Amino acid sequence: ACGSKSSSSDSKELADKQVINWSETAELPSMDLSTATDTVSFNMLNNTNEGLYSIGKNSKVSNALATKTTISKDGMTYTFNLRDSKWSNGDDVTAQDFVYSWQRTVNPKTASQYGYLFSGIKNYDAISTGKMAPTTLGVKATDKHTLVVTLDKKVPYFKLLMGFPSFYPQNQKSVEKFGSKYGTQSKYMVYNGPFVLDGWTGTNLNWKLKKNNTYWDKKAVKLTEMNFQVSKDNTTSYNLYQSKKLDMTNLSAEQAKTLNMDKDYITRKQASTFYLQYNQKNKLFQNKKIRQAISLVINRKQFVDKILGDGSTVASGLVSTGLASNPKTGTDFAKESAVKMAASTDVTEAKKLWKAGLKEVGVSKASFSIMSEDTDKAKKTNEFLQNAIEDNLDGADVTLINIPFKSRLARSTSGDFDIVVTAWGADFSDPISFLDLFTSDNSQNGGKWKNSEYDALIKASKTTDASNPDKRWDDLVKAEKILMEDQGISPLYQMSQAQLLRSTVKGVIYNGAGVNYNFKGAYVTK
Amino acid sequence: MADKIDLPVDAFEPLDKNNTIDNEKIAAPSLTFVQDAWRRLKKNKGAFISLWVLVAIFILAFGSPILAPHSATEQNVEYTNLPPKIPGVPIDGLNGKLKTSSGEWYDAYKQNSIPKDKYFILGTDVFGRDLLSRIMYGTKISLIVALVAALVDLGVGVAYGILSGWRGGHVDTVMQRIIEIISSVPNLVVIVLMLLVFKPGLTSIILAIAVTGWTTMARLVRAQTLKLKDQEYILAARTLGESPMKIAVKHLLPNLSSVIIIQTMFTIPSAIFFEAFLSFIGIGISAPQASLGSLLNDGQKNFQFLPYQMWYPAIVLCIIMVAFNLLGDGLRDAFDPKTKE
Amino acid sequence: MTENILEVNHLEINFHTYAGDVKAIRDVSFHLAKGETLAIVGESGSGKSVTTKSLMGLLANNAEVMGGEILYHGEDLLKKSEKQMEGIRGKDIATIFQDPMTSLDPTMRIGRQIAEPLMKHKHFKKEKAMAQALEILKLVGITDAERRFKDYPHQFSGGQRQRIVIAISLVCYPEILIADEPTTALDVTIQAQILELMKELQSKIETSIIFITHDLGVVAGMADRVAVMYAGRIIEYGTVDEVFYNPQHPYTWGLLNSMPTLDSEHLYAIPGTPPDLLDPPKGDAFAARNDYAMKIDTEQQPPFFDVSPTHAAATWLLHPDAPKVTPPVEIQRRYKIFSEQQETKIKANQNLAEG
Amino acid sequence: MGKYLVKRIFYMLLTLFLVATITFFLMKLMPGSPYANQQKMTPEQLQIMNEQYGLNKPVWQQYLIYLLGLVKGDLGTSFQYSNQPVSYLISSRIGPSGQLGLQAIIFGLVIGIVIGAIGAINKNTWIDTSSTILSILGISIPSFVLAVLLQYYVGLKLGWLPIADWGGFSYTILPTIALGVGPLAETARFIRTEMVDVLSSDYIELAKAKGLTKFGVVFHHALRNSLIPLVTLIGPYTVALMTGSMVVENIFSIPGIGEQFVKSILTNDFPTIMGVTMLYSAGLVVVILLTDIIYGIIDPRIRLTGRRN
Amino acid sequence: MVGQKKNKILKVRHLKQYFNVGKPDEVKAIDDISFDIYEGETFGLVGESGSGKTTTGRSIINLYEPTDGKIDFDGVDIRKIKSKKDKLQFRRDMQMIFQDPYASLNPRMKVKDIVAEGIDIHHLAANDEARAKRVEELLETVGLNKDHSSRYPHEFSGGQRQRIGIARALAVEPKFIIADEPISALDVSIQAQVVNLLKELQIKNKLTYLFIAHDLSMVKYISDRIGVMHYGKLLEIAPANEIYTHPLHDYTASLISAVPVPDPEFERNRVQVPYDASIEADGKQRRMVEISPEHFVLASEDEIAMYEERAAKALL
Ligand SMILES: Nc1ncnc2c1ncn2[C@@H]1O[C@H](COP(=O)(O)OP(=O)(O)OP(=O)(O)O)[C@@H](O)[C@H]1O
Ligand SMILES: Nc1ncnc2c1ncn2[C@@H]1O[C@H](COP(=O)(O)OP(=O)(O)OP(=O)(O)O)[C@@H](O)[C@H]1O
Ligand SMILES: [Mg+2]
Ligand SMILES: [Mg+2]
Repeated sequence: ACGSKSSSSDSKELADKQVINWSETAELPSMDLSTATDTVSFNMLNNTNEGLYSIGKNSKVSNALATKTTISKDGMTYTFNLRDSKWSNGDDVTAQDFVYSWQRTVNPKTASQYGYLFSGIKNYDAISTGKMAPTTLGVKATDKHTLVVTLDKKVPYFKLLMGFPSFYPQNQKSVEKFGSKYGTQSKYMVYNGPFVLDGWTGTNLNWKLKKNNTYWDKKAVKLTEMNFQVSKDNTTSYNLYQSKKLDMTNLSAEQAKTLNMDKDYITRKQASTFYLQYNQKNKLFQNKKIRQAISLVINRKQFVDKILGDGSTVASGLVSTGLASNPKTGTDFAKESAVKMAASTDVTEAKKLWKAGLKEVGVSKASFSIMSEDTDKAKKTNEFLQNAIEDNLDGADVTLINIPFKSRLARSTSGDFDIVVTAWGADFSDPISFLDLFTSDNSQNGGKWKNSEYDALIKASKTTDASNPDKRWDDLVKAEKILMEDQGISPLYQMSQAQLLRSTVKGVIYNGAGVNYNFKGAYVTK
Repeated sequence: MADKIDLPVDAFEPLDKNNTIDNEKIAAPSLTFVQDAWRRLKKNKGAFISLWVLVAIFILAFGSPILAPHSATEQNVEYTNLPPKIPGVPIDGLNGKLKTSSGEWYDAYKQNSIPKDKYFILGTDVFGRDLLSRIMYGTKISLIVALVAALVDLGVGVAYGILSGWRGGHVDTVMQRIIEIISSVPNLVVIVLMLLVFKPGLTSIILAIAVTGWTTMARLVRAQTLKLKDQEYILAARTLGESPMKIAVKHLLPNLSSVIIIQTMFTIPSAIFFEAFLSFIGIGISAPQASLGSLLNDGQKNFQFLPYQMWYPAIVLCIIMVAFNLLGDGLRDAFDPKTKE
Repeated sequence: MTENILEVNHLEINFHTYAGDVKAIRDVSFHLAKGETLAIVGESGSGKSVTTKSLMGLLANNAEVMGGEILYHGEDLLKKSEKQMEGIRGKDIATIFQDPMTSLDPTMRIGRQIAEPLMKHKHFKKEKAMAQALEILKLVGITDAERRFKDYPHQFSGGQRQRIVIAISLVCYPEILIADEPTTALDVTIQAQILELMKELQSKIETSIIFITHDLGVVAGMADRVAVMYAGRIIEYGTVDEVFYNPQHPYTWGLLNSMPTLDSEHLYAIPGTPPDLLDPPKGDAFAARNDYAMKIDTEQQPPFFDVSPTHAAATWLLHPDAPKVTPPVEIQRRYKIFSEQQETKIKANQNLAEG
Repeated sequence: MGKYLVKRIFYMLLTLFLVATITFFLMKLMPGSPYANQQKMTPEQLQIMNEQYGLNKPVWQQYLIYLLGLVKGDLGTSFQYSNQPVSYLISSRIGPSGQLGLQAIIFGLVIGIVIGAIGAINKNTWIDTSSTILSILGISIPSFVLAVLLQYYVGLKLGWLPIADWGGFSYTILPTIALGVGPLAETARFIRTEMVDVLSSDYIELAKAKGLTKFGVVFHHALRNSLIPLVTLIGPYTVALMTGSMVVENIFSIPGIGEQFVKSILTNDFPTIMGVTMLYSAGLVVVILLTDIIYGIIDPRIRLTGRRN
Repeated sequence: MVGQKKNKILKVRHLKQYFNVGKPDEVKAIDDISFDIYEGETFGLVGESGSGKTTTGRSIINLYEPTDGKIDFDGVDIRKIKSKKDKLQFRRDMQMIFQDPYASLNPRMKVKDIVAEGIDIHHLAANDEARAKRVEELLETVGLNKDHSSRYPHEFSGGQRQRIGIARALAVEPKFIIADEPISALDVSIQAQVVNLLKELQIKNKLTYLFIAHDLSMVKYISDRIGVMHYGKLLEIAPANEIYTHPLHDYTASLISAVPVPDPEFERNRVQVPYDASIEADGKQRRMVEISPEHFVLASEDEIAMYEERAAKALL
């Protein structure tokens, strides 16, 4: 589903030099998995460390350090058996390393920004607010190779979480030895994954992943080295790609449009949806017809093809495609929950609804703003929306606000907007990471769209139906349909990252949600 | 030798004193200071041409609602990213053809099946908007940014500089420290704050530039005021009992005018530039408005594929910059009484 | 008289300006003999500096020599290349400028500034040049010269600076020294010292001096011969006694007359202002300010009328047909001195002849 | 001299203190939190984080804590790089920026002086006009456009120099040019104006009258005197360049401070904003003092105590 | 001319004017000088460059705040003038003509506005017409014509500019004019024009002058009494003729001996009297002593006898 050519590899002859030169768009800020926050960090952590499971193609969970998992009947206790493996400093990886790591992460003193992922594990909520000690977290090492995790409430996507770096083990000896320097440079770090990090000074723009010779599954690792080069400018990295200094480059929309016929061109679909959020405090947007009218004038197809042109696709709903599929039928969640009206284009209908809506609200003209970030894409989106709305809906007067991400966030959370264009990316491949957003009390629900039925369904999916995958699925599908039918939000598009990837590079695993890249099995052909 | 000259009889009649030429008469026509400067400016070809170029650019920019061939904001998705096409010009790059990355030219109009009679002189952008109209519009915005910023800058900087220089002593020391502090705070910090605190857009940008931009002007004016305040004509005004306020207005300002005008000439392009930089980091003018800076920034990203989207705004920006700078130079010379040639 | 080392003939110089051509020098001729001091007097803007700058080949860019020649040892300086002129400047012809405050490079030690011409023209090594520079610095009377040799110009007073400028100009023992208002910016006391020094040095080094000033008092003390300039022309020249005691041009009269004397109750003032050289008048440029102007003065330029072999003036008053006029009282007083002088001279000659 | 220096240093510290204060309070106006993952954190979690970082304390307390840290040389830890002290971030990033800035200023100065001097010597001729136009063009092209052009044509098409990245000297050439063209152009214009003035001064006339060659006059007399005023201009310019240019660093993938700074501003990384601001201000005040001292050294007319105008 | 009964229009007592007090570059521009100026006379002030002449003039007209000392004008201590009206009156009564004819006129103002500035400030003209008429009169007084009123200063020669400056000072009908080297920047042939004009005006308008110059011959010509300044101190005050013919102080003698005279015969025989300034810094207490009537010299107690002897010799 990722549409990546690399995955459809036919085994050619391996090249002599198993080296890939990879492009990054941002620095590597941290290798401390308790405090890391960004995709680069998580990618590096994911490739230099390993947890209980690893996430494979299409978010398939497979055993990594865990050899066997036993789940209690009530689904509240997980017991993992661990394999023999070693840290790069020669220590054994033990169950205690997990316990230490998790306790460290949830400790409020650590100030982890991903701590919330632990929600559901016993006592987490109390620990995070300092009411209980981190040692009371529901995780125990009963022996060197046995890890027992106890939950407060059911977490249906628990296994997926275990593939996320926040749940990886940490070597207590090293953490304590390096102290405040831990994870700030490649030398202040130990590894238990397929690669070790090299040449990272904490703030530089080049570093390497080198094959880890103490890794338990080193046979499976074909690359000897992987070079990372940060180039924040797509033109620069494209130039480097052309001069063969890089084997992969991310493409800007313009580049993508011109290069989409290139044999190296691929797109990486991300579990990230852009949508319009309406502020329900505004009389105008309390009116469903108005919301619908606005949604209906947006020609999403035209937008993604002609304006964005980077492989992004029309979003039919909130939950991105390729994220989850029906446990029974295997149908994609997005497809199953799609509400046609919510994301299609019908200008005549829109005009009708608009007129009716305005009448209901009791105004003849509507001026409002659309807020978004200050990136190129966001600006283009805004411009396109403005044009579409003003052109088609009489009496609509749209002002555009493009502000830096941080300000936009502050304003959307405090509800200081009319319409905001927001993106949401999933941390793990489960619809709930999207659908949670629009429960009445979610802090991200700055538009304050409310629907009690929706709230109930989400709650059910977490409680009563948590251990019943089918029912849970239905709950979530229903919830999304409610949201869409009411046009609580208007989905725009699902983001894709266009890339050029040298055709000799194979075996790179990409996932749209959570950690993006897994290089363990990557290799270079001749 | 001289004796041989034949002279009229009455040659040695004494001249009637009353008939003599008024020897205190000034032969040159009475020119005002400005006229004189204007005359000198006209002699400076570069500056003079620049002046007219700027006049033309101003007319085109501010007349863009009438003069622009297309709307600057209306999108037309069928026409996206079309290269320049001028009917009858068979030069590649101006005839609707684009170069692929492999170096061949292809007709982008044909490929997008654009009607035969439809053409865009400078091409179109990603929304299918006419680039020429966008540039005219963007020039207008850039000029507004520059002009308003310059005006605010003038008001604050000049007043501040005069006050600081005139009062001297501790007042001056304190005021100079303040300037030092303001210029020690990186102006990006100030600008981002402005954009955050006020509504983003033209006003904020202008405000932000104005808040930080006036220090140079203040410094210059202060230095000049220090020089002027010991000039004897200022002392003369003081001995006549003129009030400081009047001295500032009647004596200082007119004599500072050249410094001020020249500095303004340099403020304008730097304001345009700064806006361009803001566009580069994404906090410039807000869409769908355009400035030369934002056009340039958009074009720059596309440069390898759609070079015209960068070149044309760049050329216009360069012309404006060169013109303002040449005019500034010319004005400096024209206003300097020392320049005789 | 001895040989003329410099002869300027019919020099004409224009400046191109935006307002038109300034005819700064209009047919100027004079000569300079070895060892003598020629003073050029005239009011501001009369073309004194332009004349001398043309001798150095240092005219401004917008200047154009319209005609004439400047013969230095019989060779026309106007025809020399820039390279050749560089060899002459500072070595054969040197200058002292008006303002000692601005004539020295503020960022270079004065020793070096004095030594520069030696290194350039005599190709002295630095040490030797410096040694000689120090000598000349002592010569111009800077006390404690060794210690001050390495000082910067701003550490010297105006008078001292002018001495340094003189040292620079004399360091190569030039044949001709052009002093363009060398003391105008100085106090009378210091001026007197500097003038004394110049006279002293002149006798030691045996240079010829062209001395430019508008101060007639200074001229009286310095010059052997005097040329009076007005509006780009020389209007009278002669020996210092001839010009001071037997002046013929009404402008010279005016100048001498406007100096206060011990007992003058009312000062004479030349009325009006000098003409605009953009459009010089047709006849005598002084006519408009001349109390003795005649009709012809407004129509035709007066040629030089010889008064004596060494003395001539360009005024129609000397024309044989011109009416005799009574010059101002002060001039008459001077005439009296002149005739007394002549008498004593004749007497002396007679005595000589007799004895 | 000693007393003067003490006074100056006192003023410098005062300026720095005020800058620190102003910036600190300005930053408190910035909306939003500094956390990268703010979007996904619950309000309770945000609360906890704020507590951890002391951001929920009253502003004056935060201010005092910050000042105390500053006095101890502790600039705090960056929010973009967890656990990375801002001082480390700055020190590891300032190298490339500083080197580039220095190279750019030297490049700009040397070429600028030559172009400016040539223009002044040949005042009002076509040489002058072309040197003027050249220098004006230099300030007329935004550095990002120039950088892109250089990278594409010299780096990629001609392949003469590295496209980007930070390695040996060859990697610095293109960014140096992109960065140095601005100062080059300004220097050239400045020197031209200044030298035209100097060339019409009496001491130049006297130097010519000594028989010095054109070159001798310009090199030994005019140049130094025209350079003096440039010193004031160059100081702040150098600081600005050495504290990095986001544009050039971005385009040429240089691990410099400028780009970090812009990013820190856009992501509310308060400690880094403060750190870089303080670095910049400190650089500026030190450079201003230095230029005053250097000024006195190269221009003997100005004693340290004297004021210049 | 000098009469005992004459009214002292200006009394300067122990005037000190220091600049940059307390700083390393402190300058004692005027160091304790005292003198009087009688109504209707011209008091000449001579001295070399930097001796403090300009500073004296500017202190008197209250452009500087004196460091110490007292200046009485018309019997009133000028530092005690407080009311706005009196201040304005003072500004009318005392005027100044400046040294530099190029720097003393605002290059951006028309001549008529320059001349009328005082008229405007003191509301001396009822309406525009009266103002224009007054300007014309003033221009005529200084020998310029009314066409000149709409011109700019740069169109005038130095002498003409100086006359404009004089017209500006005259516009407020002052009693007392400080002329700070009004002629030293002018050409010889023009100097006489200005001096004559000043003399004429003095008679016509009953003016008192403080005439500052370094050109002794011109000062002697115009002044009734002359003061000689050196290094911020007044060394000698005497009637003009007296100081010229019988200078008492060595400095004065030296100064006079240095004045060039446009007479070759005289110049050939001139001997310059040298002066050793170091005696001024010998630390002795000195005060102004009246050696002969109206002839004051700055002398220490032990020098008085010497000066008296000199004066006596001169009388012979
Ligand atoms: N570079 C120039 N451009 C235009 N006109 C010039 C230039 N140099 C001199 N002149 C004009 O030539 C004339 C003669 O000038 P010059 O400097 O020789 O006068 P001067 O007799 O030396 O006067 P001063 O006593 O003021 O030095 C003046 O009218 C002056 O304005
Ligand atoms: N504002 C000032 N600040 C500091 N020093 C000053 C100031 N004004 C004058 N001086 C100094 O005071 C001294 C006397 O100056 P003043 O101008 O009174 O002399 P002067 O006799 O008028 O000289 P000149 O003949 O050159 O005009 C000089 O050493 C001068 O440098
Ligand atoms: Mg001259
Ligand atoms: Mg003075």
